[in-house]
Amino acid sequence: MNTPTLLGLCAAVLVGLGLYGLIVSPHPLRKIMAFNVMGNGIFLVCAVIARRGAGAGMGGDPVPQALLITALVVAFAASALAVALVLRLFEETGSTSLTAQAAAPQPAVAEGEV
Amino acid sequence: MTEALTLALVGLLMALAVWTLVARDTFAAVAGFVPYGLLLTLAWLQLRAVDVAMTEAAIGAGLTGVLLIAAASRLRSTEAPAWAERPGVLTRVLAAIVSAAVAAAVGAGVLLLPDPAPTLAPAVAQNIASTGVGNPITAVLMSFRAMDTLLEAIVLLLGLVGIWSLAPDRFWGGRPGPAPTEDPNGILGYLARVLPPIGIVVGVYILWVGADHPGGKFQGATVLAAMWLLVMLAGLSDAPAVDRRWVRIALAGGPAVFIAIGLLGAGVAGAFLGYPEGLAKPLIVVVEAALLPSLAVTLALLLAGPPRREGGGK
Amino acid sequence: MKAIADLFTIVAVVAGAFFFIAGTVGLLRFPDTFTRLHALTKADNLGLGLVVVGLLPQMDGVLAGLKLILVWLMVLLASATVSQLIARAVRRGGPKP
Amino acid sequence: MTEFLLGASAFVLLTVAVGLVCILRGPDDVDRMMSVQLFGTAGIAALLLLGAAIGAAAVVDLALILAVLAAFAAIAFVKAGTHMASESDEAEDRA
Repeated sequence: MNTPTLLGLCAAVLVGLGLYGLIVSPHPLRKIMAFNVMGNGIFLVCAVIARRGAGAGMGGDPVPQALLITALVVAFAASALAVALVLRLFEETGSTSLTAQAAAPQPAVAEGEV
Repeated sequence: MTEALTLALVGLLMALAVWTLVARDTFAAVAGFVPYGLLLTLAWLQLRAVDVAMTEAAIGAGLTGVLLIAAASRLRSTEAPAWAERPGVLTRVLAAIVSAAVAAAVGAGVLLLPDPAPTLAPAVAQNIASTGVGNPITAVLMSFRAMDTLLEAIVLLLGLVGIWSLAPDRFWGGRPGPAPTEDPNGILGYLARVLPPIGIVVGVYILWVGADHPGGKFQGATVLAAMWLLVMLAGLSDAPAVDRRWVRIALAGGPAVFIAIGLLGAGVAGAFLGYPEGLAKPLIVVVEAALLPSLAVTLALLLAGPPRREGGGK
Repeated sequence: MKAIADLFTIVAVVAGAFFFIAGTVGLLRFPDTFTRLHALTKADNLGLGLVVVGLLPQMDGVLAGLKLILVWLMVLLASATVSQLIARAVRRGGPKP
Repeated sequence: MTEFLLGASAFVLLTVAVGLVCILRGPDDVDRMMSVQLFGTAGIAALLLLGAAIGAAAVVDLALILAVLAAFAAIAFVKAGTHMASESDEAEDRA
């Protein structure tokens, strides 16, 4: 079994683990991390495909690799936004619970929130 | 031997991924996430995606770690209640079955990839001369798929707008983060004086070599953003109020230059983001140089979070 | 010449790997935070330093070698700062040692 | 030579990872942070060895980025810790 295949199977496991964590973790920060694990798995599959397309003197197909760079940066921006949302939820309600009864906020200072 | 290294990587990646899921303590899970990013960097390198490895090193192992560690520390008190909300056994079993099925499908997809693999590498190699740059990744990002890169820069801005709009009304347009409390002459202040000059050189250098070797604006901008954050963390300079004009100009400048050159292409070369014959490389360098400060400011402010203080005088 | 350079690399890298083992063992076996910090900062910097020295003959040019040394110096700076910060945070009565 | 460098890379990585996995279980966040720091240094070493093995000259630039950012996770940790200590005692509960 060669390196790209091994890492590709690892990527499959990461996708599964991330999905499981995303569903099961009750804490939103853990959900964000699980989502990142899942995303990394998908990126890894993409990089494996790029590696298999090596040719013309390049170590891998540069088009998927370039898209991966874009993907990593966007994933970071999305994580930052998600973390900011969780922190705001915490400031507002004193909890990070996503269940219905706990999520009724007491808007003490936040009228006109966007 | 390369298989041995790959096996070590795969084993550790999976161990750390499991750890981030099962650890009871969120901070412990986050602490596992930093080495996880580092291992991914090695995995990209094993797949010969050096440019991607650089981005992962800067963003995955650098900024994401800082983001999560800061958040985990502030959310410490919410952990016990969250743990009590854990779904029941049935949900977990079902989730495990679904996840295993998805993982199996992805795994099967990897094993059944077509052979010989489809590739655009020869097409890139054929046309790279027309862009004047030597690094195929940069050629793809800035020329063949320039639209993606432009939209990405704009997505980052939208993300930042999203974060800013989480600010309470009274802090609208104020400064992000807590007021600086660190002693500016402490050890952190020392690091924040010594490291940024070197870091800025490294960041600009990474942008500069990106034309012909692995590197580029995203990686360089991340390093610059980290240096600015270090200065802010050390209390040497306060975070700027987000309604400052220079902040707005710095944020929008890069994408604006990119769009302007794109429109120029629409007029001269017959396509939006098309480069006129012979001018491709200078224009690419101009766009990259304009994007570098914009991306650096955007990334730093993404990490700084929504405004939490009044923006007025010091 | 090549053989001598390769031998030098092997010796230095093996020595570096030894210090990484030492650092790990120290981290696992030493009794409190300050001694663990001591083990950590000595071992990993010597380990990386020896790996860097060992790889110098394998580099393409002088510039690559200088960058390699810069990497080591930056890690030294980071490591020195971090150990100070951690030691101070512990002494200030944060998480107990 | 290539084989040796690859083997050394895997060896360094595994050695430090064993420590990492032990320390991540706790008990203290400080220890977790220290093992993360050790892993960061070892990761740079493993990266340089792998880069030399596969002949990717750009790995030095990559290591440069990692070295510049090496202190950041720990700085974020210490900063967050001091803020917590001044705001409340919640940090003590689980430490």
